[in-house]
Amino acid sequence: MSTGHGRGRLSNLTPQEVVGGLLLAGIGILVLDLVRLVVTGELPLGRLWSYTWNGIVDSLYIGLAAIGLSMTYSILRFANFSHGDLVTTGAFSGWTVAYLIGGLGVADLSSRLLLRADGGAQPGSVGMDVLSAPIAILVGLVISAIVTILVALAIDRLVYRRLRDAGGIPLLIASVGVALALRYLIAFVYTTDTRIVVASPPQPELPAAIQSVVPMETINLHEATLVISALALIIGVHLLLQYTKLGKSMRAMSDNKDLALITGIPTERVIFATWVIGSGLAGVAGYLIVLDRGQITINLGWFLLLLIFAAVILGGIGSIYGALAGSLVIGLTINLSLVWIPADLNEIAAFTLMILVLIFKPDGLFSGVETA
Amino acid sequence: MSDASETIDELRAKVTDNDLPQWATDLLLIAAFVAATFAGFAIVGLLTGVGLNETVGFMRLVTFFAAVYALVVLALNLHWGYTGLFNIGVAGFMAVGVYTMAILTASPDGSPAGLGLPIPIGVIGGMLASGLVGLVVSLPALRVRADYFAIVTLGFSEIIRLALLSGSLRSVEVGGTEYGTGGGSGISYTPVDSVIPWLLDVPGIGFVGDQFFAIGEMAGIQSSIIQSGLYTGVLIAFVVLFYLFLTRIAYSPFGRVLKAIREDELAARSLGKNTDRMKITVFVVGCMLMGLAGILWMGSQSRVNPDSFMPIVTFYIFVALIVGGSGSNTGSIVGAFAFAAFLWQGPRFIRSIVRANVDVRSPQTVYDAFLELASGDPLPMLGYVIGTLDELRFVLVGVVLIVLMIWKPDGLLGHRKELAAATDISRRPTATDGGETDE
Amino acid sequence: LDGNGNGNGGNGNGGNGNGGNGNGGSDDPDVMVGTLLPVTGDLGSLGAPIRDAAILPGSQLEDEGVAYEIDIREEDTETDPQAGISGAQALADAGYPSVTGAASSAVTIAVAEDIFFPNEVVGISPASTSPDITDMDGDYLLRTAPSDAWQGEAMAEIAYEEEGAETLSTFFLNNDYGQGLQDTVVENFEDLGGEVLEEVAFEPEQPSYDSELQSALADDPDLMVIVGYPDSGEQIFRDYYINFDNDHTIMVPDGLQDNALPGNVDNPMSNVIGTAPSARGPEAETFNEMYEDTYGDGPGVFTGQAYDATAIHMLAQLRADDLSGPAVSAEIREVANPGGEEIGPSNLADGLDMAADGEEIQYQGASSVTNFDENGDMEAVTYDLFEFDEDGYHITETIEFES
Amino acid sequence: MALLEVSDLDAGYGDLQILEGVDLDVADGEYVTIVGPNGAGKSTVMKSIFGLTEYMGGSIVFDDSEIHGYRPEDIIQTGVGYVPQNDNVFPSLSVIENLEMGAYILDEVPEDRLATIFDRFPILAERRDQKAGTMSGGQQQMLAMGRALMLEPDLLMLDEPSAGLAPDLVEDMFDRIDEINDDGTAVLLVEQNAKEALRRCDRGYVLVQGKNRYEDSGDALLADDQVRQDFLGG
Amino acid sequence: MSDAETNVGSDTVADSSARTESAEEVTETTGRRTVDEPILQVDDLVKRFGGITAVDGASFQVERGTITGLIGPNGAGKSTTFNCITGVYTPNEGSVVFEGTDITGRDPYQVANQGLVRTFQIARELPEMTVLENMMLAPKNQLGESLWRSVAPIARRDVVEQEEELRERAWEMLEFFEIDHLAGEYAGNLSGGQRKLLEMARALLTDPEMLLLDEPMAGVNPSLEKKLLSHIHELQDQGYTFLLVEHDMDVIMNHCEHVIVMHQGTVLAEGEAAEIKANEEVIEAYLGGEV
Ligand SMILES: Nc1ncnc2c1ncn2[C@@H]1O[C@H](COP(=O)(O)OP(=O)(O)OP(=O)(O)O)[C@@H](O)[C@H]1O
Ligand SMILES: Nc1ncnc2c1ncn2[C@@H]1O[C@H](COP(=O)(O)OP(=O)(O)OP(=O)(O)O)[C@@H](O)[C@H]1O
Ligand SMILES: [Mg+2]
Ligand SMILES: [Mg+2]
Repeated sequence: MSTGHGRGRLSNLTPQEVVGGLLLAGIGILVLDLVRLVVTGELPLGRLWSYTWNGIVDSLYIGLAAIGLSMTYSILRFANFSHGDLVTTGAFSGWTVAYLIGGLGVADLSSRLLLRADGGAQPGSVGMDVLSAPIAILVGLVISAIVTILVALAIDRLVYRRLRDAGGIPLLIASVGVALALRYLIAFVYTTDTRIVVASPPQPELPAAIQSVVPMETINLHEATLVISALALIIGVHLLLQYTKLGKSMRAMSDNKDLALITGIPTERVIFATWVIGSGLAGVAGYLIVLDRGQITINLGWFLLLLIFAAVILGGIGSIYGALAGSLVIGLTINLSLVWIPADLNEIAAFTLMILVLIFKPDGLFSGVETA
Repeated sequence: MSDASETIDELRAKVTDNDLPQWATDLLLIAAFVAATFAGFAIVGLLTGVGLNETVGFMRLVTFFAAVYALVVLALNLHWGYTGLFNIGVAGFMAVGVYTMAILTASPDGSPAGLGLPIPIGVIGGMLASGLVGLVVSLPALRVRADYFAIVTLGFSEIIRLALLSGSLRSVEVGGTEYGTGGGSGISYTPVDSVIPWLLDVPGIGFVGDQFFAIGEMAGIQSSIIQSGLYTGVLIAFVVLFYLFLTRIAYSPFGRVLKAIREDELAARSLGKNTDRMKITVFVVGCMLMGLAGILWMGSQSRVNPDSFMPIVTFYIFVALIVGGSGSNTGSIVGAFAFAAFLWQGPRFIRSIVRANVDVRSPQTVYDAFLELASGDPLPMLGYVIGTLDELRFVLVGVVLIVLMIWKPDGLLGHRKELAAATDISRRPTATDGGETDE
Repeated sequence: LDGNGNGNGGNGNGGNGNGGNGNGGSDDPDVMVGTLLPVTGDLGSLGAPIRDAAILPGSQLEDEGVAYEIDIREEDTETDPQAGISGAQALADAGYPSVTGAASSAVTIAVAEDIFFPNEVVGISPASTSPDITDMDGDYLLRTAPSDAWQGEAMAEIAYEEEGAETLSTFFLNNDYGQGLQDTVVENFEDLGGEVLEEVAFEPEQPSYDSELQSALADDPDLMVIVGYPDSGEQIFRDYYINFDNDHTIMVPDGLQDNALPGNVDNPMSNVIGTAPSARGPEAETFNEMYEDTYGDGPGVFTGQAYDATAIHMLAQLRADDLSGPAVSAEIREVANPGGEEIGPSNLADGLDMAADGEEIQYQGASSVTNFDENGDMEAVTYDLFEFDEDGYHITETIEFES
Repeated sequence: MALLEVSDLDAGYGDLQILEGVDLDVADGEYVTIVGPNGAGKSTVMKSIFGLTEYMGGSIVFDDSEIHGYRPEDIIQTGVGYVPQNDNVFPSLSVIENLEMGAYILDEVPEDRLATIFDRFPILAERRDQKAGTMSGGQQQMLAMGRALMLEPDLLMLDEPSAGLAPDLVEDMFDRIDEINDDGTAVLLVEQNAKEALRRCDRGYVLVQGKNRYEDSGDALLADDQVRQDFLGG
Repeated sequence: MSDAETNVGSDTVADSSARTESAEEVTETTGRRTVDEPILQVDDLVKRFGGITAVDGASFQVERGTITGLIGPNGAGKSTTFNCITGVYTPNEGSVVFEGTDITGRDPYQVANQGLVRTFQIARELPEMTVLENMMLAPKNQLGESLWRSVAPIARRDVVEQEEELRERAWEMLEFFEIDHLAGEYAGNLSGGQRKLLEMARALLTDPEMLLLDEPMAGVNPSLEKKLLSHIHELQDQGYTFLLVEHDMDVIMNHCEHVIVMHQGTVLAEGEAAEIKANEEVIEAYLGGEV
């Protein structure tokens, strides 16, 4: 495929600059309007805070998934359309284990094993919240990562390894095949029903000290779990890539795989590590999303995928910090846009922003910033 | 799948023995492939007791889907197969065509209301709107890097779908009438296949149509099948038109530049080709064809809603294109047919066979099915599998994609040498042909 | 979980004594009814019991050993118009003149326009309540479910008079059912003198409804009406209980009458009340027992209506003695509307014989007396008023309507 | 005693055989050059030693062990450094990171070697934090060589290090190679700049169409009229 | 934009013999024109990438009908200059005048249509198209490059007719380069040297006035190199003009009438090959101690 690349014509700077200028002007106007709305009291501060908080929560799980997508994108050199279904895999496997443990002796084996495919084992009766079943939920979290990693490695062995040198498009198409097969195998076992698997989150009151800083009275413990786990993982990945040879060898591999090979970098081991980190984070993301939303469905990851792609592209492919920044932009956009537009248009706002940014900066916001 | 590919190879060997022009051998190839497949289905269906009407109805449905897929796949082949534009927003362009047609033809008293224009105007309007949206999309999309192009087109198609779905555009009051997209419930309109009864009233055509009904009645085939079969016939006529149009493009200097853009755009530019303009032209033309294909597809229903344009639809079309082999119009049609017959409707036919022979009832969950299986009764498991066939079908599609990519990335028709020129350039003309040049 | 071919083979049915049925062939069925109901999708959890009820007359008569070859074939609409149309097409192609279905109004309308009307197939919907259906061809599209024109009125009255609400917001599914019902609620509530603050539509099966709920509740209405189906409803109520104080009165229609709802939401939902067409026909008891004997669980919403629809199809077909849509259509009101021997679930087998002999009968069903007006709507209905607690819903009151 | 001994090597790409029975050896500390026309298989020989081609027969013995079938990282471990013909630096890594990659298989970056390399190529020390991709062609060649030297290999294989360099840089490059060889590292060099290479080396091979054609000391090859005529452009 | 496609006075369907005649005409009449009017005139060209100034005020001209060499150290800005001339990059400053027309900042296709055609350092063949398809792509003003003409029933007849003529010209050109036996082969299957030949043949089929060749001899073995050079001289005799970038001093010194030396983005020296060889500055900057 050779679309539009290699043109290198820079005479088209002008329309780009125009779009860029308009974009910046637009953002400026929106910020001013936001200030006006807050000052005039049309937008209560509490509402603004809740949009922002939701934006941060959304960007964290998008970010977890985006790191992995960005890594496989730059190291294996293809847009992995099955990444969303790794997210789904993590959600189903993790919660199955959480149910198996948490519902021991409370509910039927079949309801627990199939995550309520038969409608039994209602989340409240099984006690699926972080206070009633902390161990079960923690084990589920770990298992979601492990199972997703195993699934991703198996897929790599069966499919992607045979296509290592085939180029981006055949790999992309194969990944669509993987996405379909994986998602509907999950559906075969768990059915296509959307269902709630998490009990109501405990919402204790926040200590007064915190209440004086943020306009929140109670804290949703499930959201808090999500935020803390996600931040911990992101920092962990950062440290791992910054202070081990792994980060550098990943960058080396994304630069030039053959050279990496003759430099003595064990490329297959780097690919292995890429899948482990990328799919592990994706699996955990899926698990945490369900913890926050309560609802599980086989389309969980697939519907999220375009947002994840938008985040990765906004940030510039290959840079995990870019991917995180892109996730923040996307997360905040879909929530803060609610100040001006109805909720059913917020994803349109995110995609439009992605396209505008690409016109303005065709390599993404943070191109040139490196992986780790 | 490999069976199908062997069959195709054999068929090709048979039909290319003689000295017909390539398009003729290609048509023979397609016809032979379709006939062989249908004969297979008929034999299997009747032997296993599926029943005449169900078998014929199934074939009608396969033909319908093969035709509508062929239309979109041919359009996509222009984008991707020839020009290398990895457009994964096909569903969005179809949506624009269908919705425009719907708004133009819907009754002015409906809710949401339409303009009540005649169907042909709706069809043309829908095509123009798809082309226009294609033009708007092409301007930013052709500017970005290759792998971003795909995501941008996908993003656009989602923007279109979400906008159609949104409550904000559900109904817009203009001069006391509620126009709009109808949100999630969609919009109803005069279906395109209402031309069939009208056609049947035209004396000559009506007579031919009556013969079909008469034959159907004699054979004991439901008139509903004949009725919808006639519309499928119209679709096939459109497939032929698309094919001729696109084949002309393929065998022309224009098609040659498109191929060059796919292979190396800078090289083409450096040879003096205005590739930007041609890319925009071909993108817009492809989008118009996608719009038309969408209209003919959804147009056989009287209502459309945004759920018909989920991104997955685009991927089905890609699967069909890849199965046939991208870059070849003949391959596109073969791929569309193979997709419709084997991947899309085939599993449902298997369900009919099983239902006709075994009394299976699906247990509620796979767990129950396993329990019964463990206790020695395989029927519930069979029931569960048959019951979840729609899901398993996607697994099949996925596996076929993977297998094709690994073992046969060029699709069923393989890597064909279709030379892009308006004249035969496979051999040097003999000296007498070359007489017009003064050597 | 797709529809399952049941009774297709029809092995156990033995004798075809009455050759009266022009088809003659020994294996040709005397009764052919298709069911077109959602077993998956948004309505899947409500649809499966409805489907079970719709095929119940078949297995009941088979058990009773009637002398007719009965062919009931199931198709799943997946709560999706597209899938519904292909299911209906398959039924029409296979020659079924009668269809029990569909359930969701959106699917029913699409299927009727694209398949029932052009192919002259008689459809009786057991669960579609959209007022829009009233205006469609009453010969080929009828329903044993009542129009929401009444339910909207009932809800508005209860909200304004019994609950004393002066302001109201609606939160409704973005499809025919949601839009249709919310329009009549709003109209009636305003006629009564109440004020409607917000009308917010929502999409099915979204990951979160926080922001939509925010805008619906922005002006703090006295009461909120939520119109939807359980799959989305679970998430809506979950989000509601997490993010809002549960001090609003919420009112729901039949679509959310689901015993599993409070458990799935993990909240007793004690601030939620609802209305639903009741299934208090003359033979409701018989039906309920029969249903429970066959399937173990108690019947659910619209199950009685589904049983009645299939039974009426059967009677009409035998009375018409012709398995063609127009012939069946002409007999529907003959067997259902007043006049003649009363037939119900308890004596359905006798009813078949009487119908085949052309005698005057009137079917009096499980859900109601099933009298169709010229639009194909019920002439009279009753509504149940229900409340939720942690175990599900329980009925508190019944209201009657007559056109 | 030869350090590297390739005998009767057959190798190629896919089904396509390029090398037919190639023999070649390099003694400890020796400086050996391979010349030959385009497509003769010179690069293929080097890639085959590193196991990057389709092996079809023959043996490759390094330091008394048969290394055919080793993974690249193990071959590096046994003491072979390799600078390929094209694309031989990691463009988005800095100079220092490129060098660190050279020592990937060690647990720690050997600071003393780094210092030696900086001594030899001062420009690398000066530009230690510059992205390799933004260095000039000549600087990139030095960096590539430096990376290969990080493990102090016993044998350094260089594939056309002077290609694409301007004439003054070519001279410089040859001087560096001499220095490395003088420090005791054996060098196997492929060059299109054949005259210069043969002038400086101990021994040379002429490879034609995947087969050995001539083998002799560098000066002798230079003096051979036939060789001059056919391969050195007269 | 589209109007710019019409090019200056070149007859599309002129076959190569006609070409020879017109070329002779040019040589006859240009005895005068070569002096006052160079075919290509580059003035004060500047091209910056971020902080790097790749080309820094380069000026030179190329005379009609000559073979001119462009040499210089790595990073001197030779390829960038080529890219600025052919429209791949837009120069920040300066102008490029070709045949009396200012072509600064034009798009590559416009430049090519003016009669200034280039080849690439790494051959850019179109791999999944046959050699003959590659060739047939090249000619300018093909009627069939308009969509409607290719499709419309009657208009297509002209297209077919023109295609037959083009096919003949393409065959002749392939014969000239002795690769006609490869006509049906996919270009991607050619050897490196054959690709170079194909690219040059293809460029010639556009009927250019002048060819820019970027390292045409790099990686080409000596016997093929000899053949290519003799082709280039033959074409020069037909009236074509050549500007070539080359690191091989033998080629530059023995085959170029005129040599331009670039250094750090500017023109360091210019003149006859022998003069350049003796120029101290050039030796210092480029040739090193050698030669
Ligand atoms: N990856 C590959 N796949 C297939 N054939 C290849 C590949 N690499 C090289 N070849 C072929 O192998 C032969 C030898 O190539 P090689 O690179 O070894 O030549 P060389 O002697 O190094 O030439 P040069 O002096 O041009 O670098 C050539 O005919 C080349 O086309
Ligand atoms: N796209 C670009 N972005 C940034 N810098 C560039 C770009 N292209 C070229 N340069 C820089 O401009 C300078 C001139 O490069 P150019 O390719 O023109 O050199 P050259 O004379 O062709 O050298 P060589 O003989 O090595 O090919 C170099 O320093 C190069 O790094
Ligand atoms: Mg080489
Ligand atoms: Mg260069």
